[in-house]
Amino acid sequence: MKSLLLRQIIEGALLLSPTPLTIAELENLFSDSERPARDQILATVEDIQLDCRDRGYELVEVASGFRFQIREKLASWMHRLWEEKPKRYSNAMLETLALIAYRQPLTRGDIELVRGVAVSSDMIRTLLERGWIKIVGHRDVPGKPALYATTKEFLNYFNLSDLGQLPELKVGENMEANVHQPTLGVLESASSEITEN
Amino acid sequence: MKSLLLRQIIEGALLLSPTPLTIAELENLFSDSERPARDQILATVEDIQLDCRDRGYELVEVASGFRFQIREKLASWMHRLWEEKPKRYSNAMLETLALIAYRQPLTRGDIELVRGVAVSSDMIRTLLERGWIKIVGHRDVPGKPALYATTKEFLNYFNLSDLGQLPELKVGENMEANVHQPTLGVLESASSEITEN
Amino acid sequence: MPPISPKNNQKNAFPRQVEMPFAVVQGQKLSVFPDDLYIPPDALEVILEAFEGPLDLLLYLIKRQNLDILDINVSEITRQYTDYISIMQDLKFELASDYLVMAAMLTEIKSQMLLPRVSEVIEEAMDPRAELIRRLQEYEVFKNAAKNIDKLTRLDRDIFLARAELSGPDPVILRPTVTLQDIKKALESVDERSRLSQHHEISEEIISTRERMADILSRLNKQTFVTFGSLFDPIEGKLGVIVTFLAVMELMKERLVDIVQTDSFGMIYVRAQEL
Repeated sequence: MKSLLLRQIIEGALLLSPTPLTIAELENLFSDSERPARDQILATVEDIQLDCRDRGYELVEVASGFRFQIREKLASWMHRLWEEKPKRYSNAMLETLALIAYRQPLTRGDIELVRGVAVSSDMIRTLLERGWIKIVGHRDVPGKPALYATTKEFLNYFNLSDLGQLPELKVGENMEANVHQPTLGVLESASSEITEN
Repeated sequence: MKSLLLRQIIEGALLLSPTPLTIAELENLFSDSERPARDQILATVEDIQLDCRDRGYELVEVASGFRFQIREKLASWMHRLWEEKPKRYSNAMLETLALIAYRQPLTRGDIELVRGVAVSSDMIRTLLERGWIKIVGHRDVPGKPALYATTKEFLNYFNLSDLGQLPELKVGENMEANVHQPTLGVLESASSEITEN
Repeated sequence: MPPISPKNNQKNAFPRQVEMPFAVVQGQKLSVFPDDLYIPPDALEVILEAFEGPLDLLLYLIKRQNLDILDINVSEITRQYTDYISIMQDLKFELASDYLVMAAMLTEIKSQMLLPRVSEVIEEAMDPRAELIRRLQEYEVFKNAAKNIDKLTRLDRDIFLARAELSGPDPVILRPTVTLQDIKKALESVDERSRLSQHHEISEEIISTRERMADILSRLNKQTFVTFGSLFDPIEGKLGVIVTFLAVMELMKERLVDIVQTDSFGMIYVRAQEL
């Protein structure tokens, strides 16, 4: 296959697909007889990325593959198209999400223990419905509470390709100098607990 | 405004909008102080068209404005994207469709208010593409947000002759019987709310 | 019903058994509290709504005084905290049980601090504040993490998907099938959800005690007594224990359970009340 056609097909598919596409999915666009080598597809993707340098859009890799997106610096103009202000999420929801993201997998009880307040089932349901979290199992204690973890959609939404790209956990400015050993212990074990999706 | 930024904004808007954009709509992307002359916008659109010559997509003018579309010659590869997997719609998508069906016409903001989570442009686009919803006007408030309603195709797909045939909603125990009345109210007042495009 | 009586606490606040500066402001050690606790009552609801919970409220109280989390004066913070709580209750503002749980915990720590110490040297591990400090620090870490997540580049706010449609005749695309029932169910679930979220967060969380009351009732019957202790599940930790305790007290107040103890320090039994 000519490299120009190959490039056009990949460009077209990435603009048409509502979800990011993996290299494997790009391979599947081609019949067995015409399918290019994986390296060639990768090289083409890189080519397209370079070509977008000066464009209003870019080709980026997020958790579930490659997607075209509009550059962040253009956001204020794009909002004029969308008229309404983007939805804000409550602190309660963000705190719950942060705990699930950094401490996954964990139960609702675990979240309540750290936040010191009950976590409404409504909030968990909203996060589940949004596709940001999923149940990955149940803890083997009485009641068998569900264990929650974040999804690839969560990473996609926040423009991340993996959990390692989450901002580092930091203690507050006032406390930086005198963090206690036990706290650090907790933080370290937290990161080792995170498993890839 | 620098011509590169101008170009990026127009490119971004055309790739973001679920519907084609007219030159007037492109003008509206800019604040009064930065708005370029109409000629300049037209020249930029032509520039973008030229630049896409070798791309998998092109910028074309259709009845309701300009839009990016994937080249027709690539159709056979693009079809493979859908071949295997008729993916399920997410709950978020079904809820958005349900709200438009029962509470039409309403804006994206209305939907977000009730659902409590953001409605992505992509969700609206998918419903528009499927031909199930359309823009019936704009609410006469700042920003003039689009009002969405269901189409004849929606009724056809579900084998309905009119919206009155939608299944009746079960009213929750504690839910006041206000589910139906306001819905009908909205439908009746709809016409007065709509300002013509 | 709350396990503490804030008004009384306030009267004998400042036992001053340990003279310890609770704040260093611009190099000056302060051991007397600035008298700026007054908050107009109508602002309270707003303020309480701004907090994500008792830990958040505590953090605010500590930060407002420029205090170091590691060196909090428990009696002072307890006094301020219970002041807030008691004003809320005076205003008949429904408080989440979580806030009462924290008040109980603070009072417990405070009383432990008042106990005579065996040794002059207070070992770090023996400090009754240690657990509270650990929790405050841990909570603050995630409060910050939540802020950072909010700042991440986000779809449909900072970036947008770039999409284009296919030109030409409509391809034969296998699209998801949808039934009318799917749509009906979707809207019902939205209605249900928006109805639930109409209560604001705090009154919603009262449910946790009420939920626990219901759980306990469902485990009891009129015929047999169960031991008071069996109602508690140690796995739930301190918070769970206190919520269960509050739930039993509430059940007693509402005359839904009988509690029997035959001799002092003997076993306590609970059963559902005959109607």
